[in-house]
Amino acid sequence: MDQPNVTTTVLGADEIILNMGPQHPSTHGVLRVKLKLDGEKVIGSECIIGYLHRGVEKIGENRTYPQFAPYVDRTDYVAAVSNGLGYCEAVEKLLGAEAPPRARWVRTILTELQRIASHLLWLGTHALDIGAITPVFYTFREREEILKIFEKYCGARLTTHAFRIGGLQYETYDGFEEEVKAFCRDFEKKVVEYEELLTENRIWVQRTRNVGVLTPQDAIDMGATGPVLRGSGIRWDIRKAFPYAAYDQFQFDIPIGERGDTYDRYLVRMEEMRQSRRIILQAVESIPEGPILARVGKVIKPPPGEVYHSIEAPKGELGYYIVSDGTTQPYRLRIRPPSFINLEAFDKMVRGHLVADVVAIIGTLDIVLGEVDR
Amino acid sequence: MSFAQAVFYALAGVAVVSALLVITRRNPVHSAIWLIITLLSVALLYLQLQAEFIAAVQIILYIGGIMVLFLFVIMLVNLDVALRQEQFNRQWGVAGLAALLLAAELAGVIYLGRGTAALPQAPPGALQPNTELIGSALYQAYMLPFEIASLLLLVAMVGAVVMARRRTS
Amino acid sequence: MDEQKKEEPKPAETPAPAAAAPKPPAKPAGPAPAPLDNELVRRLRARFGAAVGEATLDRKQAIVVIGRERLLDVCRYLKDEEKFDFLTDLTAVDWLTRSPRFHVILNLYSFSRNERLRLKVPVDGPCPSVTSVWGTADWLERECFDMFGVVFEGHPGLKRILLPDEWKGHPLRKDYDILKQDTDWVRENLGIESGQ
Amino acid sequence: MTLLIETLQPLLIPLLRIVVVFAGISLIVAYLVYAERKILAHLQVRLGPMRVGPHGLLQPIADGLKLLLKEDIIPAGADKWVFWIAPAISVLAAFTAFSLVPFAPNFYVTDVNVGLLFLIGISSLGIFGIILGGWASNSHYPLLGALRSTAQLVSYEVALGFSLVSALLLSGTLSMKGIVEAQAQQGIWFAFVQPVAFFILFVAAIAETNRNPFDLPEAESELVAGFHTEYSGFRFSLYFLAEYAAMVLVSSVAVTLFLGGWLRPFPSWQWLDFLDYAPVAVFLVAAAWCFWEAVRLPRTREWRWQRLMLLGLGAGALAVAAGLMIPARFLPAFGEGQAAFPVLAAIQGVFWFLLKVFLFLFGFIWFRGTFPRYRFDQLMNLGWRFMIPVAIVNVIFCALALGLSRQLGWSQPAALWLGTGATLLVAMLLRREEA
Repeated sequence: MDQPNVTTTVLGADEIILNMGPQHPSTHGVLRVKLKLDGEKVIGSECIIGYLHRGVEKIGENRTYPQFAPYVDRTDYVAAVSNGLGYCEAVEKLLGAEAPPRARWVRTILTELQRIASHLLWLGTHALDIGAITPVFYTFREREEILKIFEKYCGARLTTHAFRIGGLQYETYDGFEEEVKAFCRDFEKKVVEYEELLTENRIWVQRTRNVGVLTPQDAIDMGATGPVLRGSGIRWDIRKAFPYAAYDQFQFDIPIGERGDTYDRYLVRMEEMRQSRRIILQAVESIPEGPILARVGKVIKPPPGEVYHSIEAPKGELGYYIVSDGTTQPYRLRIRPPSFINLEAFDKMVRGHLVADVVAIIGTLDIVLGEVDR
Repeated sequence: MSFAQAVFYALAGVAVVSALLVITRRNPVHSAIWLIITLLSVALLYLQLQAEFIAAVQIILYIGGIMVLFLFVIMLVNLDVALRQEQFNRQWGVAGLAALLLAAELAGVIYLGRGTAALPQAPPGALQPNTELIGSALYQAYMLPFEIASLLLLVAMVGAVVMARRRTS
Repeated sequence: MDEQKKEEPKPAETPAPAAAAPKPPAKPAGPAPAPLDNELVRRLRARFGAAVGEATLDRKQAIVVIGRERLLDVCRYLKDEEKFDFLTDLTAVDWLTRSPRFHVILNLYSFSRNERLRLKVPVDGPCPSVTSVWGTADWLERECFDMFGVVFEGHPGLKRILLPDEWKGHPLRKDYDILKQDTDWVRENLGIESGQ
Repeated sequence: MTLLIETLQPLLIPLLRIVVVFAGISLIVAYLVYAERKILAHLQVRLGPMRVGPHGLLQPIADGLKLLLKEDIIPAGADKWVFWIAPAISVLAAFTAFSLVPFAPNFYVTDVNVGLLFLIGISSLGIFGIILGGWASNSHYPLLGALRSTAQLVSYEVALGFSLVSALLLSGTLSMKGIVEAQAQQGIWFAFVQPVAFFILFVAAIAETNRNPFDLPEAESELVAGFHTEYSGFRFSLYFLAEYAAMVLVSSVAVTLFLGGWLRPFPSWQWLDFLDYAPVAVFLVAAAWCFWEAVRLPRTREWRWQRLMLLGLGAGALAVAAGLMIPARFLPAFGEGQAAFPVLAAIQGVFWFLLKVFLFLFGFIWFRGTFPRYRFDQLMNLGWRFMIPVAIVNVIFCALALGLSRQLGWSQPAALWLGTGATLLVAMLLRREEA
C-alpha cells in the first residue's frame, strides 16, 4: 500500500522515490506527484490524477442541455463564469443561435472579471508556494471585490451559473457599470502593488528564472495553451484567433514571454490582468441596450450534428465538443480541459530541477484539480 | 573539601561516566550525545582552571563544530544496520589489556614523581589575561610551528576534498 | 435518482446518423451538415485515396473521416506538409449500434493557417496511436482508453489515467449505466458497500 | 552552614540578575510573537489577534496556556529519550547565552574577558536541539528539515564569525562590555565604519535563526513544519520559545557589536541631551494611546472589560512615566548620584538597548512579510560563494586599514572607509562573476 506524502524507497545508490500529495500543502488540491530523485534533483516524475474524478462527461450525457449548465461550473471551480460561457456558446452554436449584443457584452465583462479573479488566485497561491506570504492577502482582497460583483449579479460567488443558453439569466443590477468601473479604477494601482512586491525582487527572479523552461516547440507538441503557451513565446489567443462573445469589438494586446520559464509565465499573467481590465473598461462604456436572451425556445433540442467550440479560459483553451442526436440531451459531451493538458507538460518541465522547484512548477501551470479530473 | 573541589570532582565524575557511556551505547546518536556531555564537562574543567579561552574554543570547535558534523553524518547512515552490527570486535581483549597497562604506567609515573614535580600553586589573578598570552605565544613566539600546523591541516582538507570528488565522478 | 431516470429516454436506443437530415425543425431551422469539398480535402484524397472517407462541413467546421489503417500516415502528412501542428483534443464517441462502434475524434489546429480540422476514425478494435506525431496524444489516448476501452496501438504506456488501475469497465461507453460502478473495487479499497 | 552561606553569598546578586533577565527575556519573547502576528497582519491588510484583551494584548498568555494544556504527543517509533531532551537543549542554549549580553553599563549577568567567544559557543549548542529533534521524530519531513537546518547553520556561522572579527579588531577586546565601551571611547558605532561586516552579520543572523527568506528548514510549502513537525503541546512551545529567544539574542549581539549597545545616539553631542527623556515620552505616548482607545470603544456592556483594561494600562504607563521623573531628593537611597532623575538615569541604558533590539526584530518581521524563500542551492551559493569571501576580504581590509592608520597616522574612520570601499569593489566583482 502506498502511504500518502513521503514514502522513500531505496532504488539505486542515490535514487529515491518521493511521493508528494495527494495531501500536501502545495499541490493545489489532490494532485499526487511521484518524483524520482537523485539526491534533491528530479530525474523523473509521474502525475497520478483522478482523485477528484466525478464523471462530469457521463453526467452530461444524462442531463438535458440546460440541466447540465451548472455542472460545468464545477470543473474549473475558480473560473466558473468562463466555463459557463464556453458551454452556453457551444450549445448556441449547435443550435445555430446567437446571443443578442447586450448579452454578449455583459458576458465579456463578467468573463474578463473572472479571468482577473482566477489569475489573482493563482498569483497569491503561487507566491505563497515560493515563500512570499503577503501577496495572497492582497490578491484575495481584490478577488473579493470581483466576487461581490458576481454575487450581486447572480447571487452566487463561486459556482455562479451566470449565463443561460441563448443569452443571460438576469439583467444587470442597478449600478453594475459603476461598480465595475470603480473596480477597474482601483485595480490599476493594485497590480502595481503586486508587481512592486515581486517583479524585481531578486529572490523571486532567482526562484522563477530558468525554472520549468518550455520551449515553443515543446509547448506546441505538448498541447499547452493559455498563458503556458504564450509564456513560451507563441502569440496565440482564441479571443483573437476565433473571436467569440464580443471580443472582436475591443482593443487589447496579447502578451508573450521570451524564454518560456516560470518568470515569463508570471509576467504574461500579470499583463493579461491589465489587458483584461482594458477590455472591461471598453466593454462597460459601450454596453448596448436591447434584449438579453435570444429566442431559443423553452425546450433546447438542437438538430443532429456536432460542434466544437472553445474559449480562452484563464487556464487556456477550454473546449466543448458536443454531439447531438436531435434529442434534449447531448449524445456525447466532451470537455477539453486546459489544466489537464497543460499538466501533461509537467514532466518535461520538471526534469533536472530540484524538489523546491517542483512546487514552483506546479504553481506556474495554474492547474485546478476539478478540471484535471472532471 | 572546598566548594571548588566539590565542583571539580563532580565534573570529573561526569566526564568519566559519560565517556564510558560513549563506548557502551549501541545507538550511535546516543553515543554522540554522551560524547557531547563529556566534552562539555571537560570544557567546564578548563573554566575552573581559569582558562576561559581554551574552554570557549573547546565548546565552539569540538561541540559546536565537530560534533555537529558527526551527528550530521550519523543521520545519513542507515541506523538499523548499525544497530545490528557487533559492537566490540575480537580484539577488544587486547585493547583492554593495553588500556590497563597504560593506566598503570600513568599512575606509576605520577606516584613516583609526586615529590620532585610538585605543581606550584598559581597565584590568584596571575592568569587573568590568558587570551592575550595565548595570542602572543601563538603568533610571536611559536609563529613557525603554528603556521606549519595550519599548512598540514590545509593539506588534509584539500586531500579530503579530492578524495570525495573522485568517488562521485 | 429514480425519478430522473424515468424521465430520461435512453439516447442509445435512438441513434441518429450524424449526416442524416435534421428532424422536422421545431424552431428556426437549425444548421445542417453539408458535404465539404475544398483544396485540402482534394489533396488528401489525391494522396491517400480510399483511406479518406466522407468529408463534411457541420456548423462551418470541417470534418474528415479517415480509415484507421492509414491514420498515422495521414496525421504525419497533415502535421508536416499541411502544418496542422497542434493536436487540440483527442476523444471518442460510442455509437453503440453502429458497426464500427467507436469514432475516435482528433481535433487539429494549424497556427499558420488559423484553421481547425476534425478527423474521425471509425474503429471497432484497436486504433493506431498518434503519440509519435503529437506529444499531447499521450494522456489524451490514455483517457480515451480509460473511458471507452479503445486500445491505442503503439502507445508508450497505455494504462488508465483518471480511474484506478484495477477498475473494471469503461464508464463513457453507452452500455455503462450512469449508476453503475465497480462495486468490488469500492468494497475492497474504500471499505464501503457503495460509492453512491 | 556558615561555609555554605559564605560560598553562596557572591552568587546571590548574579542569581537575582539571572532571574530578572530570564523573566524579562521570556516576556519579550512572548510579546515578540504577538508583535509578529500584529505587524504581519497589518502588512497584510488584516487585524491580527483582536479578541483576547484589548487589541489581543493578552493573546500570548492565552497561547501559552493553550500550549501547556495540550496533549503532548510522542510519535510511535520516536527515540523517546532524545525526543524529550531536544527542545530543552534549544531553550537552554538560547537563554544561557543571554547571561553574557550587557544590557546596560550597570545591568548584565556577567562579563568575561572572552565573552563573545563564549556567546558564540553557547549559541552554537542550539543546533543540537534541532538536529536531535529532527532525528528523534523518526519521520521524513523533520529529518529533511533537520539536515537542511544543520547545513545552513554551519555554513552561515562561518560568515557570522568573520563579521564579528572586524568588530573585535576595532575594539581590541572580546569582552562584550568592553566592545561597547570601545565604541563610546571612539565616539562612533562600529556599524558606521564597518557597514559591510554589519550587513553580513545581519544577513547571517537571519539565516542562523531560520527566518524568511532563509526559512527553508521550516518551509511549509515543502517540508510542512521542518524539524518540529512532530512536536506538540509543551515541547512545541519550547521550540517556539527558543526560536524567538534566538532572534532576540542575535539582535542583541548585533546591537552590542555594531550599534553601540546601551549608548544613546550621539552620546557626545550635548545639544541632543533632550533624548534622555525619550523613555518618559514613550510611556506618555503609550498612556495617551490607551486612553484614546478606551474612549473610542463602544459604550456597551460587552466592551466594559476591555475598556477597564485599557484604562488600567494607561494608568500604569502614566505611573511609570511619573516614577521615572522622581527627583533625586526623594530618593536618598540612590543618594550619591549626581543625576537629577536617578530612576530615569538608571534605566537609560536598558531603554536604548531594547529600542535598538526592537528595531532589529521589526526588520526580521518585515522581511518575513516581504520576501519569497530561497532555494537550497541558492542559499548555499549565497553563503559560500558570496558572504564568506566578502567577509574574509572585509576582515583583511579592515586589518590593513587599522595597521595603516596606526603606522602612518591616518584618521582611523577614513582608513576604514577606504577599506570598506575596497571590499565593496571585490563584492561587486564577485557578483558580476556569478551573473
